[in-house]
Amino acid sequence: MQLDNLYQEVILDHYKNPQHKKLNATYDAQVHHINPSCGDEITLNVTLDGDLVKDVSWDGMGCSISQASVSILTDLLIGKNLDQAQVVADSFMHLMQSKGTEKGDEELLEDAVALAGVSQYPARIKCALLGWMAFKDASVQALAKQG
Amino acid sequence: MQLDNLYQEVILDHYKNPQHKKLNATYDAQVHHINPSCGDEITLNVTLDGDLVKDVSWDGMGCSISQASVSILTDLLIGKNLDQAQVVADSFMHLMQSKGTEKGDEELLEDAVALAGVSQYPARIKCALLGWMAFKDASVQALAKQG
Amino acid sequence: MTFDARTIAKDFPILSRTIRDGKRLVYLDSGATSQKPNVVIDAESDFYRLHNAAVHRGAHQLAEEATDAYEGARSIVANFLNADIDEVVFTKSATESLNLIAYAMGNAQIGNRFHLNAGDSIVVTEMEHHANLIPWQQLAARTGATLKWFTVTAEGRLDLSNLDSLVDASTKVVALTHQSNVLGTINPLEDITRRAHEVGAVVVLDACQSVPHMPTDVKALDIDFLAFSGHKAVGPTGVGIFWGRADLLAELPPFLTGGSMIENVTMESATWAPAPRKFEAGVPNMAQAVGLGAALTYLTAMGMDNIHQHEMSLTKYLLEGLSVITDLRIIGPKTTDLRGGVVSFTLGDIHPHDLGQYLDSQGIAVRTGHHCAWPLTRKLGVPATTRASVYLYNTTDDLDALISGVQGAQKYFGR
Amino acid sequence: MTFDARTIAKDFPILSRTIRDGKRLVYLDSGATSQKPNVVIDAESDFYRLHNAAVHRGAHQLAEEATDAYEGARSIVANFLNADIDEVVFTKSATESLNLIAYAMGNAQIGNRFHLNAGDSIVVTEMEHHANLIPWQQLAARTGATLKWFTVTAEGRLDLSNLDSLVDASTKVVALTHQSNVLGTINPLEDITRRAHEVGAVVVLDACQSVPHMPTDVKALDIDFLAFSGHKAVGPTGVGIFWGRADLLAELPPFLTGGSMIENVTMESATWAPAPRKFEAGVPNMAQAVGLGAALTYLTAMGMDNIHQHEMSLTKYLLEGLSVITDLRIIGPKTTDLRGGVVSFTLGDIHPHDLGQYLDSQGIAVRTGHHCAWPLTRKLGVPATTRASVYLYNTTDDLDALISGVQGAQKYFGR
Ligand SMILES: Cc1ncc(COP(=O)(O)O)c(C=O)c1O
Ligand SMILES: Cc1ncc(COP(=O)(O)O)c(C=O)c1O
Repeated sequence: MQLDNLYQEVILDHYKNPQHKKLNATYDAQVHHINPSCGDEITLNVTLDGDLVKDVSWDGMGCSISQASVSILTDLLIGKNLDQAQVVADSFMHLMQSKGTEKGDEELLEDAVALAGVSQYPARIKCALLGWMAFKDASVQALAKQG
Repeated sequence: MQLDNLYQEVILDHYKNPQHKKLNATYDAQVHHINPSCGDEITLNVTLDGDLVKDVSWDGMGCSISQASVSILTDLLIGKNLDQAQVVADSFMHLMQSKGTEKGDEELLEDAVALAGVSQYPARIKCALLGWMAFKDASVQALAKQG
Repeated sequence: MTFDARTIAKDFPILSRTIRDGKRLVYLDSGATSQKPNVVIDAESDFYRLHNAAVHRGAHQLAEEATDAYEGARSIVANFLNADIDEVVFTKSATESLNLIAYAMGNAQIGNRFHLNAGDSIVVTEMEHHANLIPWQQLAARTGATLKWFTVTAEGRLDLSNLDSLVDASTKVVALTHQSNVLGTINPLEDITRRAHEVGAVVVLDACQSVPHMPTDVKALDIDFLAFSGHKAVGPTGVGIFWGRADLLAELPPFLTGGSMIENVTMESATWAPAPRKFEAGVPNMAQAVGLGAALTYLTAMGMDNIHQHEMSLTKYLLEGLSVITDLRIIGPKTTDLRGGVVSFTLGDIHPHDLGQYLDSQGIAVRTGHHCAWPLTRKLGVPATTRASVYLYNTTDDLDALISGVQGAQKYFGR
Repeated sequence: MTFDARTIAKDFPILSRTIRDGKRLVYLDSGATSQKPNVVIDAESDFYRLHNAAVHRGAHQLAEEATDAYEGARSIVANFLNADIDEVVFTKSATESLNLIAYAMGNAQIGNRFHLNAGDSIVVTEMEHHANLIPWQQLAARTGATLKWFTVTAEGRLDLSNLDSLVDASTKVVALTHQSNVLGTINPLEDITRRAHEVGAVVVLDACQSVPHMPTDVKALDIDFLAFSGHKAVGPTGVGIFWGRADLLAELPPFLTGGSMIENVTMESATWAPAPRKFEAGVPNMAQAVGLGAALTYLTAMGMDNIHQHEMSLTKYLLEGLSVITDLRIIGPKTTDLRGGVVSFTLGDIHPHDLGQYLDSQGIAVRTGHHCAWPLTRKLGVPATTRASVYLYNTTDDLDALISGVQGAQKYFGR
């Protein structure tokens, strides 16, 4: 059934065992993002080391798509430098807007390609993007702090 | 043609030769009424002598229906006492709301029965009533002044 | 006529379409918007095809016919509510109606009974839809008045224990919903209207979720203003009703200004026509008003009492059916006592958004989220719920589909 | 495709109905409201029959389809105006759009560029429709700002000789009509927008009478806000457009508050979604927005340039035809130079209301009165006029009928 495109095993796994879902006490920037249409919320902390994404931790509540997406994000982006992270984020954004026509670059996006099915459900795209928007916001703030 | 029911000879005569269309310098009450949907305006003066309608004079601009109606009103009501005037006004109001089903009491309404056709044109009823509303308003004010 | 939802459903063309690979549409989202019967769709089309012209403005035959149709719709609405015809104002939605009264009060000058200032208070409840909350927040901010509210109990009822202290001499308006769009709770109004009137406040009723579902008599309710949306009452989108008591409408300043609502206009200033014209600036939503007239005529023919009873028995069936599902928690009253056919629930760890998506894959349309009553869902500790809402065209088949859909979701996400 | 009004008229079902004892309908009242082609009527009906659901709010298929249809309509409007999609706000009418900007400015706090106070001024013109006059009068009264206006010359043109003194450092907004709904005058905007922007004021264009009749490019016009009504552009009733420059919409406070326009809500306060959502509270007029999309698609297919040329040649024909009638006086420009297809006139001692009634008896629909521009008609010394207005479906046959109708009225009332 088509729904299986949306709810791939990987997603449900991340939903059940979310990665880095525990706010680290120290951070360079903390942001709180909301999805106003469904009430999902996320708090996300970012720690940089120069332009290296040293740590990302988060807490929040939301649907499996939003929770899995941010969980996958932490796995993907921690340890990358900001330029690489940007490339990944752009690729993910592109995938989300593909309306089901693309599968995603598995090399680059790893587990995140499991979210490809979301692009066929317009109302869910913002679920998948919640954590990514929060990361973008937080990393800009963290960078600004370095001066 | 149906239009002839609306524009009877009597009406066009009154439109061309309006009665008492010259504001009397002295009066007990003066009112100014407006028809907001078409911009017709009337100023109307009333002079009472006890409960006798001693004089009604007016000025204004408007369509043949509104002008003829007030002209006919002056002919009808000057010289009547207020009770009689009320009976005439009620009868005229009733005729206007009759949707073409009544001809009007010629005994009572005299020339005003020529306005019976107006009741078939809902948008025109307020034209025909403009002067009558002004008279009602002015006579109440004039009466109040007597104390 | 006996009431038969299966026959009624045939009047609604959308209900015979299919969803996601040929599944039957099970529409349980009438609390968000209702579907439309053919008579309503045709009433709008026929207006355009036969009578369309600007009302109140032309001396020609089309304008006469359009005016008759539009004013005819007003009188249908008035009858439906047991109101006087000049008390009925056409707006674009309940949201506009509620903004209308809030902004109009904000326009009231000193001396006008609706004038508000720093010492005054506005009372709402914790279960309001954003449409009956934010306009009052804004009015309070503009005028310096204080916003207060009745809280909601864990059972999803208004806590009226502090009625007499909350609604006091400072209170100018009490605005509340007749039926919660999240909980289904129907609020008892008698004590509230009595107390409000005792202190000289007006009562504004958000009747979005009640007018479409039960007989409404504004006189018997003893309220002062009422708002509802046509689209939730089998009517067209783009039309709502604002009703107010004639003496109050006479004193209430206008909201939107422009054509057709005036008495006289100069470059410097303007004066107003009497109600309802005073509140209907511009060429109105004529076809939609006519469509709403057809909708209320249709509902009346079906019988508002029948509709209410039908929904009550569906609600009972649904509450019972859901009660046996493990991990399912009803948010709101668990019996049909003082509640309508809006049923919200949570399902263990399955997020409402995921549940809704699964149900959709089965052709079942429900709503998920905070339902535009975010302060309420937060207060109850459930930022989001899944909500099923029934209407005259729903059957127990629809509810069976929902119940097994919910169970299916448990299996699906439990894998 | 060659432009043929006779063929086009067949798309509009109402144009084949008859009036008063079988007379052909000659509809010359499109300035009040236009007629609707089948594609528009069907777009609304199809929305109800197939896709109706609350947009932006459901995770189910109908909600997705409804959202697609609604947002698709927004992008059609954006293309039609050469605007960005997020700059297009659906309202119920131009009247609401103009009230929106006036009220939203009234909501602006100190520090916001739209905030007004006693030293500021608002500039309008003497030829405004009440919808673009009274909201500004009210805003001025609320904020203490001063209302000023351009006057109108005897020829029916704006007197711009005092542009630089009228629009000065105190001016916050210049609001004017693109085309007068009484005179047909098209106002040249270049000097006005240049001067307004020089002093930091925004320009609000009432485009009710221009958008339906000529190509519109909001970027080329260099304006800041624009309003028009769907019902005058072969679209449904109950829908209008408010357009604003993206950077300005970001700063403009909201007007109507309620569901779907929020970012976050607590009992105490709320924050707003970005535009256009910020300005669209509540379940929107979805079917009407979709209908407007179909209308603009239809107009685009006919060609806005073609429509404009067609109307210009009809206007020329009409002005010439009327010019030979004794006692007939055109109110407004007598040539097609910078004027549209709205032609007002007086006819000796025959009151417009009587003339209109006679024309109606011949099947000819025109409008009579002050046309919701009372200060203008008073200024010109003609409290009421008769107004004929043309659109894409009119032909010279219609104008011939009008011209001989006017002559017939002279005979009829001259008896
Ligand atoms: C120039 C002008 N402005 C504003 C309006 C108001 O439009 P609506 O009544 O559709 O809101 C109209 C039409 O009535 C108009 O012609
Ligand atoms: C209780 C309640 N109030 C107000 C509204 C707002 O109605 P609308 O969005 O039609 O303006 C709704 C529905 O959305 C509602 O359920």
